[in-house]
Amino acid sequence: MVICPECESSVALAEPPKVNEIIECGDCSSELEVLTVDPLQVALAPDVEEDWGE
Amino acid sequence: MVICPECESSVALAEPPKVNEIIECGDCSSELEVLTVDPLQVALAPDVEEDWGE
Amino acid sequence: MQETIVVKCGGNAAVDPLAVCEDIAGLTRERRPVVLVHGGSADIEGLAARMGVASRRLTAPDGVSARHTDAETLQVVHLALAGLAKPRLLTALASAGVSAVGLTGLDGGLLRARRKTAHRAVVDGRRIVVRDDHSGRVTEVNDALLRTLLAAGHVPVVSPPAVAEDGRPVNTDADRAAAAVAAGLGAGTLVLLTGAPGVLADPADEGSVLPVCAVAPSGTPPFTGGGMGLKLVAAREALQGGVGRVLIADGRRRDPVGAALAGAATEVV
Amino acid sequence: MQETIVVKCGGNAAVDPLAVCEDIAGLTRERRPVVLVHGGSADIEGLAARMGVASRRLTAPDGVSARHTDAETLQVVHLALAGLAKPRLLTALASAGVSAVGLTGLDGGLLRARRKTAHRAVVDGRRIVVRDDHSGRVTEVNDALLRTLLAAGHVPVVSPPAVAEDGRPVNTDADRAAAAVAAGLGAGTLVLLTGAPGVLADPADEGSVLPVCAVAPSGTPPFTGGGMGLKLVAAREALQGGVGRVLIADGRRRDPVGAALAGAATEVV
Ligand SMILES: [Zn+2]
Ligand SMILES: [Zn+2]
Repeated sequence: MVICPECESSVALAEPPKVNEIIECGDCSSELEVLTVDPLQVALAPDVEEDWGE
Repeated sequence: MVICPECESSVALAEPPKVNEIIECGDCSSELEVLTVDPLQVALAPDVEEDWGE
Repeated sequence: MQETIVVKCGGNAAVDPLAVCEDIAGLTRERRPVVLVHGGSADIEGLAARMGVASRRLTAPDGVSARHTDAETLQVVHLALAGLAKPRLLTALASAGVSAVGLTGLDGGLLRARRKTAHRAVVDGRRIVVRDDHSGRVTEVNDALLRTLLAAGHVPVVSPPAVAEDGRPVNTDADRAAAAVAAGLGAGTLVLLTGAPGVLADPADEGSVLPVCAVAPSGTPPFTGGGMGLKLVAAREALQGGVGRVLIADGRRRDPVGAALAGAATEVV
Repeated sequence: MQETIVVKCGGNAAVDPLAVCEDIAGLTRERRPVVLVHGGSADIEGLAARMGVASRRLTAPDGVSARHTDAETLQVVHLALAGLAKPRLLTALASAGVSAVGLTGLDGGLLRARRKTAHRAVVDGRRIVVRDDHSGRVTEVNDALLRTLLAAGHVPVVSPPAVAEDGRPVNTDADRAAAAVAAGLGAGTLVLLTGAPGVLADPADEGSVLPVCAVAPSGTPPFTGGGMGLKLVAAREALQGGVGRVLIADGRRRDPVGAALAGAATEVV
């Protein structure tokens, strides 16, 4: 479990968590990126540009 | 044995002869290059430019 | 000076570079300024295999897969484009009597790009953020360098990589780079050569070439899938950048550029 | 326009390209036209090993050994110079604020060479004629292309290969290419950077640098063996081509070009 940096809810992760994995906060729908797994740290995932496969 | 194209003397070769090998005519000192070994053909070896290891 | 033509070839192994170079020679004899933009996916893949660099592809959340340009792949891309594809075109152009000058986006800051610092992919069913991708989108073209070379009678032969904000090289799509070059030069015509006779109404039927293909000003273009969707995006970017005419045409035939200019092509509007 | 400076670096892994590039940036800020010529033997050897291309050397009848540039080696040379060494220099120059444009001898016919169609070697004690060597000597420089780029404020970054009479690429010695470029431009100064503080009276003693080294107008230069003999041949060719001053200087130090211009060098006369 980690704390959503946006709304402070608890968010469950798949086991084992993976670096760079994206999880969604069930409460506020923020997308979070796993930055490190030991210790477990998350941050808001970066916005992604429109992308045509380049 | 081959015939020197410059002076028509007979020239002896090392055995077995090698393509691109250079031999010298004992009579006229021309340098001859082995072009083919079967049939055995020689021609005057090309002049070589001054060269500093380029 | 006459209207500039930008031709994009390569990437597709089916495109005959010699035929393209002969056509370009014909145009330069008429004093038309021409820029050739090229990719080289066959060279990239061949060299990667030879150097033992694994080709990695990533699948985006929408299912589209794209080359993952990690640091090692970027080096292979640079080697293959600057050291294999470009010399082959320069040699072909020279033998057709054209003075050609090869450039990548690094030369004189020719192609400046914004690096995609993060994008998304799906790996083993889990969504991840990819941060080691060395690719980006061209945001600026040093058209002054191209104009200098064109004015001196040379044909610039341009390819990725581009250079990012941090000064480091990044891979970029060659069709879209061609569009940016054409827009930067205010080119009259951009010809995108491909391994098909144009945009097909039915991808399985080469007889179904559309003479004209309209692309909406934004959003996913029609006929996506394969490389054509991206070509239409590039075409749209060129038109929005002020290029007079964008043609998608067959690079496999004789006289590929001449035929395209004469109408054997899909004009994107 | 101020007097042009041609700097040759690379080949020797000991030369620090970043320091060279910073010096060049300083010169361009003073509006001095500069051309950088480079080799890249470390890159060539590394890439050849990686691609599994055997480095072949030939021993000439006089005992001097030289790289045998067969077709496969020529491709590795082209790849390494255009795809590894050159982008590294372009990136370093750009980060020092210099607009640099990379060129090989193929660009605009920049370096035209006469291919050595045949030369001699000793293999297993027998003399042979070698005919598959893709190397040659620069006979002509397209200085107009260099002048166009210099006038537009760019630093041309030049390397082999050159282009032979038949339009195909050939490898050529980078020091002598630099001499030909300097002569073609009527350069004021040619600086040949190397992995020693200059020409040494005693090759084992770095303290024995000669301030001046006289080279006879023809024949084998003094201090042959290793790369220095060939550098002296290049220096002589530059002087005979009208270059004002030729300096052989230490590429390993900070401020390598500035120090050479200030006198820390061997001047060849
Ligand atoms: Zn939340
Ligand atoms: Zn004889």
